[in-house]
Amino acid sequence: MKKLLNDPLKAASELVDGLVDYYNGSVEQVSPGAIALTNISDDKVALLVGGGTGHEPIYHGLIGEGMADGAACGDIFAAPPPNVILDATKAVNRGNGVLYLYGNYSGDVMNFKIASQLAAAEGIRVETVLIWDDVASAPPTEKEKRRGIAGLIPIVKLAGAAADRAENLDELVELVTNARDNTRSVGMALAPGSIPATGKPTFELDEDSIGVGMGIHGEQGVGVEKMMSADELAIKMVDLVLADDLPIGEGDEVLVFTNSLGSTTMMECLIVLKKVKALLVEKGVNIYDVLLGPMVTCQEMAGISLSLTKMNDTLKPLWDAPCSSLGYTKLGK
Amino acid sequence: MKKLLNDPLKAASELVDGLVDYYNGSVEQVSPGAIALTNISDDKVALLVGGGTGHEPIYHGLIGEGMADGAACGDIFAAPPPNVILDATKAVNRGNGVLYLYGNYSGDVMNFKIASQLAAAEGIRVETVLIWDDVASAPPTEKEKRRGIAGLIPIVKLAGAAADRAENLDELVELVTNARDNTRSVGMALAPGSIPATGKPTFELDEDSIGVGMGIHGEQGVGVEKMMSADELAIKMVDLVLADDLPIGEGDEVLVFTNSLGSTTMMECLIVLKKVKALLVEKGVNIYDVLLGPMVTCQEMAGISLSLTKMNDTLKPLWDAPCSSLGYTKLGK
Amino acid sequence: MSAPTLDPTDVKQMLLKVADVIIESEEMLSQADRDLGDGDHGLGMQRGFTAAKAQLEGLDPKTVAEVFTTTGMALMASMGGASGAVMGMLFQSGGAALGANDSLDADGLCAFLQGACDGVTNLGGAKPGDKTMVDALAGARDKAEDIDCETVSEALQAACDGATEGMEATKAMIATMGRAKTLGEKSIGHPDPGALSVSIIFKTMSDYANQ
Amino acid sequence: MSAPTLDPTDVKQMLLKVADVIIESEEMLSQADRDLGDGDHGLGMQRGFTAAKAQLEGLDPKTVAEVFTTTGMALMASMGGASGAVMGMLFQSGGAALGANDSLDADGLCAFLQGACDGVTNLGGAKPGDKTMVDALAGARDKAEDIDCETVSEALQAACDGATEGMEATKAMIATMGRAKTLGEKSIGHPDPGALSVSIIFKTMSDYANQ
Ligand SMILES: Nc1ncnc2c1ncn2[C@@H]1O[C@H](COP(=O)(O)OP(=O)(O)O)[C@@H](O)[C@H]1O
Ligand SMILES: Nc1ncnc2c1ncn2[C@@H]1O[C@H](COP(=O)(O)OP(=O)(O)O)[C@@H](O)[C@H]1O
Ligand SMILES: [Mg+2]
Ligand SMILES: [Mg+2]
Ligand SMILES: [Mg+2]
Ligand SMILES: [Mg+2]
Repeated sequence: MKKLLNDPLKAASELVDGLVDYYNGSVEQVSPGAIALTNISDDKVALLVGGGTGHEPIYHGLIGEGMADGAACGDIFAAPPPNVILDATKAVNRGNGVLYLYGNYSGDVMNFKIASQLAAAEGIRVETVLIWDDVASAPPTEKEKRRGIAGLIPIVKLAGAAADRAENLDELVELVTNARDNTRSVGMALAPGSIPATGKPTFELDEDSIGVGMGIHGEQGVGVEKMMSADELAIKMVDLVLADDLPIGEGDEVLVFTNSLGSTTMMECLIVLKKVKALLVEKGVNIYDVLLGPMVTCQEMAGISLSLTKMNDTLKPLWDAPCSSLGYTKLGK
Repeated sequence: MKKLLNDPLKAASELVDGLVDYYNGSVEQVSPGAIALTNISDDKVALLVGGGTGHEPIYHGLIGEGMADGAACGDIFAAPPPNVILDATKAVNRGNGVLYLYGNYSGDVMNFKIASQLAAAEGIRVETVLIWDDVASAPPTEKEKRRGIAGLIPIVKLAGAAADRAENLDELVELVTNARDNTRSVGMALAPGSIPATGKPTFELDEDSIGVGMGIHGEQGVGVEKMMSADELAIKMVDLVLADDLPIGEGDEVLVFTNSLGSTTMMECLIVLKKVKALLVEKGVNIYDVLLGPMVTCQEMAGISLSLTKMNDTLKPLWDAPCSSLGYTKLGK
Repeated sequence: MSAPTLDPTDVKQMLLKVADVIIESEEMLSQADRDLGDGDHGLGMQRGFTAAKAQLEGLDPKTVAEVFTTTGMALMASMGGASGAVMGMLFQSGGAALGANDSLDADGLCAFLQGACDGVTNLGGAKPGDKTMVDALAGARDKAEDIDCETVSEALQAACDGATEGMEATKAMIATMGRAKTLGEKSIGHPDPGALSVSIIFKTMSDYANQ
Repeated sequence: MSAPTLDPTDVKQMLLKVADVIIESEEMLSQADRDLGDGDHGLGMQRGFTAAKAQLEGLDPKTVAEVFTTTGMALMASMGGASGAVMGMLFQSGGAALGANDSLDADGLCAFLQGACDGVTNLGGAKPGDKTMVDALAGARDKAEDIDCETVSEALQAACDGATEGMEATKAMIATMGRAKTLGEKSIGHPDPGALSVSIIFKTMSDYANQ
């Protein structure tokens, strides 16, 4: 596995430096791994994201205008330590509190939990919304056991717009919870990515198998099946998402997102999208907007995920607002 | 090689269908492979791009607001036939002529040449600007032999903004030529992509080698070298671009674009960007803006390219204009 | 049969035969393009001649030219790629050089070959020696002109020999044209895929006329 | 030596030894995490104990607690990941339970272990049987409490035995916690990497006190 690295053990810190370079003045690194926008307005309720690196453009590539205000970056695939989260929290806080928004993984939950205690001790009000969109990771009755996967793109985008409008932290929590609760995803793994430090694969999967519902690090899903066609896979993903507890049917409007886990090409995402759209339209579901591409990745992992966000009158104006970031940019409607 | 396909021989046509689905109403397919925006204004000088599919998001993923008006899509890695180009030409033409803007590959040049004769026969005025940014493909004295690679992203973006402003086709040609002549790129290949129809690799390269200046299909560059670190590779790319005939130095302003050829991760692009930026800043070059990610790809090919566009007073307002497309979106400044 | 001339229906049958042989050669042509290029030449030719076959089958030709230009248009419209343009042009400009003749004789074949060469050269700028299909096509033209043929069958045999020699000669050349054809020295030893196609086309035509 | 108590400097030396052994075990711990998780556990522990070592080396400890909490803070701040939180918490809450004592005796170790268990369980919600480091940690606590030890050396030996048993027991369990730990049945047969780390930590502490 050839990788463009200098010191594999410094990959995380170098990529965060590079990210600050990418933002070319609009982002600063307040301490190693803690980054924040430079122009957060004084009355803002702040939005902080974070998690392990190596999944670019998430999470830290989602900061920007109309997106998150800052991010706490961990090592490769590892949750950021509490002090990094605290530093980022202080950098984005404008006295109106900070919302922590991140994927539901035990490492992240524990580190953010400690950080919120530290923040509280410094008089900063912090609330948390966990992203748990992966329907294949636990039954609907146990949402708090579900992983956060590609749904975090629409959720962070909606949250970013919400943070620009919210009067206070409670209102922001409510808006973001609305976005989170209306988003469902499922992923299909075709081949592992590699661990930058060692070059070893992140998991194992037979050459003729697909991990149905498998997580982005290779976590167990709902089963392993034989390799299938793009259409069959689209059917399976739509079925799994629509079978969940969020009713999506005739007349409903959804955001559709076909995410590449890394090396799966846009060509393949487009072919899958074609079938997904046909299936939804057949059911009378309206497509409000479409997202596509490698946004929630695990190095050069092959695979795809489908996320649906059911729109409502609260979410629509949030979605229609412009935003800009490395990971996702959209013009206003 | 697992790929999400239905019929490998229909990949191109299915992906174009999926692309129209992605655009969700703002793009139509006027005949197989010929796509156009649905809301081109009546007085517009039109911009048409095109080329083989399989390199998504280029070329057809670059249509949209402030970008190209339409695209002619060929089969996988194959230039579109003249009739597809003609159909797309007719769909975008508003009576003010059409600019063809595409990469300098003999298949594309020949098919677009025939199409422009057919268009002329139907009374449509067509002009052409060839993209030939790859400094490793021929000496500066033989630009017309150079390939078009990742530089086409900034060039098409600038051209899209120019097409919104140009009074006539001649003015558009002049603006786009300005963008093209101020853009230089070089690519580094690490591993081949695969041909969707056969699953075979697009070229061969030793496990410990890098193709320096190699083209996106594996075309010969300036040599094959031993695998190197991200920093060494960044130095090599900056040296190759700065050694070319476009003077870039102290006080100049550039767009910097680190493009992934497919499976090379954003992590790696960021690490390379960090060094590229340091090298440019050291030379007193100012970074006007940064682009990063997989935009000119060849399936899951591994590798990276660097493109620099030297800004001037004509190009700056074009760059600062907002644009939206699958491949590249930016808010206005 | 060793026909002195071919009427439009013969030419149609001959080109249908060419289509079949090219379609069968997909794997071989793709392999040749894998050695030198991006590996899709056989697929493109297969796509083109499948389309050409469909067009030809429905055609009731009055002139010889019509059969060639119909083939050329079908290739041009369906193939794409470098070869779509050059193969389409070969048959279109070759056909256009034949006027309204209702039979193909030895002189007609020479006119076809000259027209084809001019059209392709004009379009793509490749000259003999550049390691393209032009080497095979110009080889066919030169040989058919050199030998003073009496019958179209003889002329086709000469064109076949010339195309084969031209194709063989590409093995020793360094590629300078085409999308993925810049392997430089590494291209030596492999025939150009487009030249291989042209040699198969004329071999099949000659076999048809001389069967 | 088979010390009845350890003074702050002994504890510092003991933890420096722990740091060295953990750093040396990087490959083994990463392999364990490759079998069950995302393969980075050894790297995280190495990073954490390298940071802890640097902090400890500069420390002139007045209390035993200080040595443990310094270690805990260093792990917490440098590691990240699930293990950064739980390993950091182990040493921090364990240390916090020791008050201002200037020596560590058998009772102190039991208090440390109880504090560590409470802190980690509170933070991450894992209970014994979930196939995490809690199995090893609770094993250490239970064994050290069960046996009525007179000296800290004996207590550390008991903690080591209990941690090892707890770690061994994780092999038969199905993982339910942690990032990449949802292999289900497939996780059977492999020890939990965090439990492995905890067993190494107490084994090294026991070896130090009983050398
Ligand atoms: N400029 C040119 N003139 C004549 N023939 C050309 C030219 N460029 C390419 N060719 C022919 O096209 C062939 C390649 O065709 P093909 O593989 O189908 O297209 P592509 O190169 O677009 O993949 C080459 O083998 C060569 O014979
Ligand atoms: N909720 C939890 N409570 C206690 N220990 C946990 C918990 N979650 C994970 N762990 C421990 O963390 C270890 C994994 O650590 P590591 O691989 O470094 O972190 P990550 O899982 O973030 O990659 C597991 O082996 C387990 O012992
Ligand atoms: Mg991890
Ligand atoms: Mg091709
Ligand atoms: Mg080819
Ligand atoms: Mg781990």
